[in-house]
Amino acid sequence: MSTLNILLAGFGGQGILFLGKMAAYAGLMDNRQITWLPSYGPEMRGGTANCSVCISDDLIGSPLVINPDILVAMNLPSLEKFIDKVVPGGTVLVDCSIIDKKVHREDINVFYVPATRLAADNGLPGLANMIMLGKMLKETKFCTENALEEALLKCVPPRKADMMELNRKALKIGSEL
Amino acid sequence: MSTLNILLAGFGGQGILFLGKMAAYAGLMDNRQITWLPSYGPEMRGGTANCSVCISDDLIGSPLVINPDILVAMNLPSLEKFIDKVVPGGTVLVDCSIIDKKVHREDINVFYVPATRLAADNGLPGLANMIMLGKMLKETKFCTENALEEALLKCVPPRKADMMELNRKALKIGSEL
Amino acid sequence: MAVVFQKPQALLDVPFTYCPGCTHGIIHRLVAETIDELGIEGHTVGVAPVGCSVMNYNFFACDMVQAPHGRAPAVATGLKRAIPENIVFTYQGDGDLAAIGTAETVHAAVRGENITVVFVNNAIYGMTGGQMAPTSLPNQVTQTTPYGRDTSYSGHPIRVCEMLATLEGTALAQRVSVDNVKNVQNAKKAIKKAFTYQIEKRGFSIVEVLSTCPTNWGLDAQESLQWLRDNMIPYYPLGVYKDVGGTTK
Amino acid sequence: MAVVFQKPQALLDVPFTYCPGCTHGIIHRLVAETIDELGIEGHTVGVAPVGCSVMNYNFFACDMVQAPHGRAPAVATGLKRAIPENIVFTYQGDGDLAAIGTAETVHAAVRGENITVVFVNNAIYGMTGGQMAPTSLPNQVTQTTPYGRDTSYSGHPIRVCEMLATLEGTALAQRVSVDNVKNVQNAKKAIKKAFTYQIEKRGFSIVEVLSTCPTNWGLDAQESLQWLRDNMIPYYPLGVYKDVGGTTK
Amino acid sequence: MAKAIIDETKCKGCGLCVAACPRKILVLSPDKINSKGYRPAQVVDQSKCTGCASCAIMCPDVAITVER
Amino acid sequence: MAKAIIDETKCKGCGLCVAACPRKILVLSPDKINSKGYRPAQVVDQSKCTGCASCAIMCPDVAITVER
Amino acid sequence: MAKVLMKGNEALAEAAIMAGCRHFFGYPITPQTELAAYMAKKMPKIGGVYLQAESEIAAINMVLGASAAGKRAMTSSSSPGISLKSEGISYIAGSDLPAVIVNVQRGGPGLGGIQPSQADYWQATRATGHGDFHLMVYAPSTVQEMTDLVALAFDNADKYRMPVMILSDGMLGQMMEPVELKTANATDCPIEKPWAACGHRNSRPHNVINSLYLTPQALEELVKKRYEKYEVIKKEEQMADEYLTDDADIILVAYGASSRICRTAVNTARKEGIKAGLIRPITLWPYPAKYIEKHIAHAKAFLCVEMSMGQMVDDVRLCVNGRKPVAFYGRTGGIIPAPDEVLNEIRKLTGGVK
Amino acid sequence: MAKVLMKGNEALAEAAIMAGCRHFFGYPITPQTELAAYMAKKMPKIGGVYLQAESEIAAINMVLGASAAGKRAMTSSSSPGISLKSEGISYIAGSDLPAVIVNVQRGGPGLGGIQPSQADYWQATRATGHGDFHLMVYAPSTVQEMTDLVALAFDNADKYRMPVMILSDGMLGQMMEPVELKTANATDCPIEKPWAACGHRNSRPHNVINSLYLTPQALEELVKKRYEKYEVIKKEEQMADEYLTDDADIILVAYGASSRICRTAVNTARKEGIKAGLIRPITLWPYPAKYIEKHIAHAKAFLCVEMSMGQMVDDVRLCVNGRKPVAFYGRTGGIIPAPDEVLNEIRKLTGGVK
Ligand SMILES: Cc1ncc(C[n+]2csc(CCOP(=O)(O)OP(=O)(O)O)c2C)c(N)n1
Ligand SMILES: Cc1ncc(C[n+]2csc(CCOP(=O)(O)OP(=O)(O)O)c2C)c(N)n1
Ligand code: SF4
Ligand code: SF4
Ligand code: SF4
Ligand code: SF4
Ligand code: SF4
Ligand code: SF4
Ligand SMILES: [Mg+2]
Ligand SMILES: [Mg+2]
Repeated sequence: MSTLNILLAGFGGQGILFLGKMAAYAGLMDNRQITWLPSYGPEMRGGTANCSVCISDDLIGSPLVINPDILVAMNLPSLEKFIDKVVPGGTVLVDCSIIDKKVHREDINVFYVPATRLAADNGLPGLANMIMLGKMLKETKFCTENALEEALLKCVPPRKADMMELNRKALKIGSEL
Repeated sequence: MSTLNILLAGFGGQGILFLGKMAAYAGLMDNRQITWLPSYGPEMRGGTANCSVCISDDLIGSPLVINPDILVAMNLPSLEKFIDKVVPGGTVLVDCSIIDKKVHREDINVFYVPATRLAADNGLPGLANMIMLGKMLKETKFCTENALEEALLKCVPPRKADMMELNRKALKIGSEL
Repeated sequence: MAVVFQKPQALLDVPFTYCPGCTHGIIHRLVAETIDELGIEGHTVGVAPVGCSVMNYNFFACDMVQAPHGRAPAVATGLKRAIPENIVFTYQGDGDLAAIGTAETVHAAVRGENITVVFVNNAIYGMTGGQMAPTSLPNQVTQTTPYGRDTSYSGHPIRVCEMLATLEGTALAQRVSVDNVKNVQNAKKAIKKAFTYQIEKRGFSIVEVLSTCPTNWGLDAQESLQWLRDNMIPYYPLGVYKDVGGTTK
Repeated sequence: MAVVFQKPQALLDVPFTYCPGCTHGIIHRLVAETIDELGIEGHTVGVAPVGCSVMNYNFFACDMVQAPHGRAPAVATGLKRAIPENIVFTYQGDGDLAAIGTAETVHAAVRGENITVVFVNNAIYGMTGGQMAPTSLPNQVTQTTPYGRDTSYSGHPIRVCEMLATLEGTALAQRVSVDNVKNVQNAKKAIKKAFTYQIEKRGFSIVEVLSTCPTNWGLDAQESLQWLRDNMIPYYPLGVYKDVGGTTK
Repeated sequence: MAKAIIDETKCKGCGLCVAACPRKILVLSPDKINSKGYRPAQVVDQSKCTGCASCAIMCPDVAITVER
Repeated sequence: MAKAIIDETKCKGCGLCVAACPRKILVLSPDKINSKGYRPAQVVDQSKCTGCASCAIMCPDVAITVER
Repeated sequence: MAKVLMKGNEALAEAAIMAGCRHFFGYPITPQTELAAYMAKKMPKIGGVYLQAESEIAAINMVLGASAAGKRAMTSSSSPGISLKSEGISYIAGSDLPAVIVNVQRGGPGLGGIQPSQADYWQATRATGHGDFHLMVYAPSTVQEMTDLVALAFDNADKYRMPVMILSDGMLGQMMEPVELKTANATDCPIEKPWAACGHRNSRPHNVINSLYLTPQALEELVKKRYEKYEVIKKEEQMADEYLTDDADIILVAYGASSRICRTAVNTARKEGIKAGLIRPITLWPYPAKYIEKHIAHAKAFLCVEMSMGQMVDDVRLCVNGRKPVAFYGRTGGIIPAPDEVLNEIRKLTGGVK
Repeated sequence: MAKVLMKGNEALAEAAIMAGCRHFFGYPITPQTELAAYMAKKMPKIGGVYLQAESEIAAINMVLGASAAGKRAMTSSSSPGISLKSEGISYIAGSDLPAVIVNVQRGGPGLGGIQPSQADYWQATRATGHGDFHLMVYAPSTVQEMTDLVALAFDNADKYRMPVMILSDGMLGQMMEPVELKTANATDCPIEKPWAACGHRNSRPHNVINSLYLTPQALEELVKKRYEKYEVIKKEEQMADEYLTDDADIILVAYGASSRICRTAVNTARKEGIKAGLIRPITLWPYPAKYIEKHIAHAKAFLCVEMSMGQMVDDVRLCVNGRKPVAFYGRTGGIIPAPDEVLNEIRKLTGGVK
C-alpha cells in the first residue's frame, strides 16, 4: 500500500495540529487521499497534543497512525512515547532545541532540528512547526513543493496575509537545513 | 378445563374490587387456584370499575376474563359492555335496582337482584355487593359456603368486627333470594 | 335576553374527563376564555403535560402537543423558537412542573423563554393515584406518605413562584386560586396578563393556580375548596411574586 | 522551625490534573483542610461530578463515588440515607450543578438533605472545551456563544445561591471566591461551616466558590483572577444568602 | 329576568354551583341520574336568578350557560 | 526566619504564588523546565520570607510548604 | 407460612424487604404504584428508607449512592421511567455495583398506554443504556415468582456485582394470586462488600466507585473482565421452565404474562391431539439457550409468543440458528393475547392437525 | 464545489444546514462538541436557531417541539447523552415526528471513556427507549458520508415521519478528510406537513401531536400501522457498500470506523491470496440483509468486526441463519482495531492459507 503514515507530537501550543493540517492539505493538493486525526479530549489538558496524518493513493483505512513512517517529535514525552513505534526505515524529526536526548535506534533516519531556537533566532515565534515541516519536506518528499505552497494558501486565512510570508520563511529555513 | 371465569363490573364505590377479592379468597379457601385482576389506571376515574376473578383446579393462564361464565353487573354501562361476552350457558346477575333494562339473550341464565335497594332497606348501606355475592353463591355454587365464611374472615380486618356481622347478613339476604 | 356566560370557543365541545368537582376544569376554561378574548386561537399552540390534564389536547381548540412528563417547557421552547410569532403555553401539574420538570422549568425561566406556563398546583400526583408531590403540605397524608408528609424526612413543600421570582428571565410569577368566584376572576386576570406579556415579548410568565383533587384528597368537591383555603393558601400565599410590568409582592 | 503550611492529609499525594493556575486546586485543598480539621476523613464520602474535577476521586483521601453528570446530589442522597452517620459532600461544577443537575440540586435542597455541596462556578464548561454554562456572563465569548452570550437569546446567568435561599430546606447558602488570600481564607471558613452544619444535622448546605478557567477563558492564571474580580463578583455578589445559624445577606 | 341553563349531560353533580349561587336556587337532582351516573344540578326557582353567573364561574365542567 | 519550600515537580508555573507574595521574593524560573514542561517557581531571597504563607494559600497545586 | 392473596406489585415489595432491601427510591408511575406505596408504608416501620425522588433519574442515582455505600438498594418504574434510568443503569453496570431494578412494563412507545406489555425486552436484554454491558434479567410469570425472583435478584446482584432487572408487566403487577412468602434475610448487607464507599474509618485505603477510564486499554481490560463474568453467568444462571416439551412437535417460547396464555393454549392443543409444549424463559439474560437447544432435534417448529411486535424471537432464532423454523405471534399496545389466538397459530403451524 | 478539509463533526453540521436544518438543540459532550460549536457559529448568521439546552433531555424535547411545529430539527450527543435522550426519542417515534439525532459514540458503559466506540449499536437499532418502534440508522464511514447521509436522514425523516439516527463515532467526528458539500436545500421545510402543530390559523381543525392511546386496541392499531411502514422501509431503504465480495470466500461485515480498518485488512489478505471481501452496512436499521443474502451461497464464512464486544454480529447471524459460520472480532473501550489484528482473524478463519 502506498500509504504514508505521519505522526506529529508535542506540547499543546506548539502548533502540532496546524502542522498536521498543512501536511494533510499538501497531500490533498497533490490529489491524493488524506486523513487527519488529532488526539482529543482532556488528555490535551495534560499538555501533550498529537495528530495522525495519512497520505495515500488509495482509500485510507484507519486514520490512526500507530506505526508512523514519519515521526515529528517536538517534546521529550512524545519522543519517548512514539520512538519505538516508528517503522524500520522510517524518518524521525526531533526538535533538538527542546529535546536533548538522542535516539538510539539504528534502523531509522533521525534528523535533529533545532526548530524552536531557529524560530526564535529568526523572529518567527511560534513557527517552529513550519520549520519542522520544511525539513520534513526536504527529507521525505512527502508532497510536491507546489502542494505545500497551495496548502499554505488554504490554511492561512486571507486576512492574515502577513502571516503568510512568515510561514513561507519558516518553511524555507526548514527545507534548507 | 375446569376454570370458572367471573367478571364483576360497576361504578367505583360499589365495592366491586372487594366483591372480587371475596370471591377469590373463597376459591382459595376451597384449595383451588385463583387469580384476581382489576381494571386499573385512569379509566377508573371515568367512574367504572371492573375486576376479573378466575377459579380453577389447574394453573390459570390469563387472569383477564374476556368471556365470563359469571357476570355480575352493577350498572348499565357495564351490563351493556359485557353482556354479549358471556359464554352460552353462563350466569348473569343484574342489580335491577340500578339497571332497569332487561337482558335479551336466551342462552344464558339471568337473575335480577335488587341488591342496592335491598341493602338500603335492610340498613346495609354499601353492601349491595355482598348481597350479589350471596346470590351468586346460591345460583352458581362457585365455592363452598364454608369457604365464603372463611373468606370473610380474611377480607374483613379483625378491628372491623362489627362489619363482619353486617356482611354476613348481606350474604344471607342474597343467598336466600 | 343575552348570553352572559357560555363555553368559550377555544374549548372544543368535548366533555372533560376529570373527576366531579376537580378544578382542572375551571382552569381550562380560564385559559380558553383568555385565548378567545385575545383572539389568538389560530396562532396558539398548547403543550399538554403528563398528569390528569394529559388529554387536554382533546379539549383545547388550538393546536396541541403532548410532552413527556416534566418536559413541557422544553417542548414549548422548541415550538416557540421554531415559530416565534406563535403563542405557546404549557399547562402543567405540580408533579410535572415542580418535580421531574424542575430543570426544564427553571431554565425556561433562566432563558426568559417567551412562553406562558399555567401551573396547576393541587399538592398531589393526581393521575397516578395520589402520591406525595413536592408541593404536598406538611403532614399531608398521601399514598406515599401514609403517615403524613414528614418534613424532616421528605422536606418542605416547594414554593415555585418564590423560587422563580429570583430569576431575571421571569417576567411574571403570580399565584392565584380558584376556590371562590372572586379568586377565579383574579386567576383569569393573571392568566390573561401572562398571555399578554408573551404577546408583548416580555419573557417567561408563570401563573400558579392552587387547585383541588377531590378524589385523592378523599374529600367532596366543596370540602376540597375549603381544604385548599384552610391549608394551601396559608402555605402558598396568593400574590404577585414578580412582575416586570408592575408591582411585586 | 515549625511547618505552618503543608498539604492536608485528606489530599492524597497525587498531582492534580488541572491546567496551570486553575483554582479547582485551591478549592480541593480547602475541602481537604476542612476534613483534616474536623477529623472526619474516616467517615466522609465524597461525590465526584462530571467536569474537570471528575477525577477528584484520585485526589481526596476519603472514600469517593463518581456520579453521572449532574446527579451528584442524588448519589449523595443515596449515600447519606444509607449511612446517615457518614459525612457526605459533593463537589460540582456549574454545568454539572446548575444546568443538567438543576432538578437534583433544587430537590436536595427542598428535602433539606443533610449533605454539603461545594459548587465551583467558573462560568464555563471547562472539561468539554469551553462552552457556555448557565452561569456564563452576559456577552461572554465561549465556544457556543462565539459572538458573546446574548442574554435576550440565551438568558441571563443563573444565581444559584439566591435561588436556593428561597427553599426552606437550605441551611446555608453562601458565595465565596478564591481570587486572593483573604477570599481564600473566607472560602475556607464557609466550607468548614457547611461541613459543620452537616455534622450538626442542620440540612442542606451549599458553598458557591467563584473559580477560574484560564484555559477556556483564554487568559493566564493571574489575568483570570482579575477577570473573576472584574466580571464575576459584580454579577455574583459574595455573601451569605441563607444561614439558619446566623445572619443572612 | 335571568336564566341559568344547566347541560345535564355534562354535569357531574359536584355541587360547586349549588354552593356558589348567592340566591340558593340550585340543588342536585334528588332523583334523576344522568347517563354518566351523576345527579345533575337543577334550578329550583328560575325566577329568582339574577344572572350573576357565579354558578357558571365555579362549574368545572362548563355545564352552565347564563342568560340575562 | 521563615521558609517557603516549593516542590518543583508539582509546580505548573502558573505564577499565582509570585503575584501573591507580599515580599516579592518569588519568580518563575527563567531557565529551568520541569518534567512536566513548566518553569517552576523559585524563591529568590529566602531571607526575606516572613512565612506568611500567602504563596501557599494561592498555589492551586499544593506545591508549597511553609515553615516558620 | 400460609398463602395470602397479594397483588404482584405488593408481593414483590414485601419479598424485597424480606430479602434485606432497606433502601428503596422511587417515582410514581402506573402500573407500578402499589409497589412504591407498599414500601412507603412498610419501610418507616422497620427502619428502612423509602424515599420518593424528584424523578426516575434521581431515583436510580440514589440507588447508585446507596449501593455504593454497600446497601441492598432497589428502584421500580414502568417503561418510560426505565428509559430515563438508562444512563444511570449504565453507570451502575460500569461501576460494578449491585442493584435491583423493576420494570412493570406498559405499552409504548412514548407515553403509550398503561396496559401490560412486553415491548421493553430488547431494552432490558441488550441496551438499558449505552455501551457494552448486560443486566441479569428475570421474568416472573406468577405473583409467587414475583417474590421468589426478587430474592434471587438481590443475591445475584451482590454475587456478581451487577444490576439485575425484574422484567414484569402491568398484568403481573396488578393481579392478585395466592402467594407464600419465603423466609427472610436477617440483614440488608448479607455479604461482605470490602469495595463499598462507606467511609474508610481510617483502617483501609480509600475506596473509589467509578466508571471512568480515560485510557482505552484500561477500559477495554475492565469490560473484557466483565464479559468473562458474563460467560460464567451464561453457564451458571440460565433458568427456564418446561411444560410438555419432551415429546413436543411444536414448542412455544414465551415468558411472563404471555407464557400463561401459552400454557392454556398448549393444553387445548394437546386436547386436539397436537403435540405442543412450552419453554418459559425465566432468565431473559442470560438467555436460557440450553433449554431450547435440548429440543431442537425433535421439535418440528418453534413459536415465540410475545406481547410485542417481536423482540425475544430474535433470541430464539439465534439459538435455533436455522435448524428449525421459528414463527412469531404477538400482540402489542397493552393487549393480552387470548389463548385462542395462540391456539390458532399453533394450528396454522401444524397444518391444523397433529 | 472543490473539496475542502473538514472535521467530520463540522462537515456533518454544515451538511445539515445545507439540508435545510435551521433548528439545532444541543448539550456539550466530547467527542461531538465541534458539531454544536459549528452550529453556534453558523446559525445566527443564517437566521437559524442554535440553542444550548440545559441537558440532553431538554435538547431532545426541544427537537420534539420544533419538529412538531413542522421544522427540520436536529440534536447531537455522544453515548451517555443518547441514553438520556431515549425517553424523548421514544416519544418522537410514538408521535410520528421526524427528527435527526446524531450519536458520536464513545466508549462505555457509564462515563466510560471518550475515545471512539461502536458499543451503542443495540441501543440504536433495537432500543433507543421503551416500546415497539425503530429509528432509521445510518452509519457513515467517511467524512464525505457524514455529509451525504445527513441529507438523506432529513429527507427520510420527513418522508416516513420518524426519527433517524446518524450513528457515528469519535474517530469520524474528530478526523478531517476532504469533503465535497452537495447542493443545498432551499428551505427548512421542503415538504408539506399538514399534520404540524404550527397554529391552525382558523383554517383547519386543530392538529394534535401525541403518543398517548389509553385504549390498547387504538395503540395496537397505530403501532401495527407503523410496522407496516417499517416493512416498506426494510424493502426500500437498505443500503450497503460491497468491496471485492463477488468471489469472496470470507466476507467481512463491518460498518463505520471499523469498516475502514477491514478494507485495509481485506486488501492485505488479497495480497496473501486469501479471497476476502467486505460488506459495509450503511443502514443499520433497516439492516441490509439482502446484501448479505446474495453472498451466503458462495461465501465460506462471515467475519463481523466491531468496536464493541459483539452487537451487530447478532444481525449478521440472524441473516445468515446458520447457513454459514459467522465469526466475530471486536475491540472495545475506545480502541480502534489495527488492520493486522483483523488480518489475523481472517487468516485463522481460512486456516492461514487461501
Ligand atoms: C417519565 C414518567 N414518569 C412518571 C410517569 C407517571 N405519571 C403520570 S402523571 C404523573 C404525575 C401527575 O401529577 P401532577 O403533575 O401533579 O398532575 P395532576 O395529575 O395532579 O394534575 C406521573 C408521575 C410518566 N408518565 N412518565
Ligand atoms: C450526560 C452527559 N452529558 C454531557 C457530558 C459531557 N460533559 C462532561 S463535563 C461537562 C461540563 C463540565 O462543566 P462544569 O460542570 O462547569 O465543570 P468544569 O469542567 O467547568 O469544572 C459536560 C457537559 C457527559 N459526560 N455526560
Ligand atoms: S384525580 Fe384529582 S386532579 Fe385528577 S381529575 Fe381527579 S380530582 Fe382532578
Ligand atoms: S479546563 Fe478550565 S476548569 Fe478545567 S482544569 Fe483547565 S483551567 Fe481548570
Ligand atoms: S346565575 Fe347567579 S343567581 Fe342564577 S343560578 Fe347562577 S349563581 Fe344563582
Ligand atoms: S358545578 Fe357544574 S358539574 Fe358541578 S353540579 Fe353544578 S352544573 Fe354540575
Ligand atoms: S511565605 Fe509569604 S513571604 Fe514567604 S514566600 Fe510565601 S508569600 Fe512570600
Ligand atoms: S502557585 Fe504553585 S503551581 Fe503556581 S507557580 Fe507557584 S508554586 Fe508553581
Ligand atoms: Mg398535581
Ligand atoms: Mg464550569
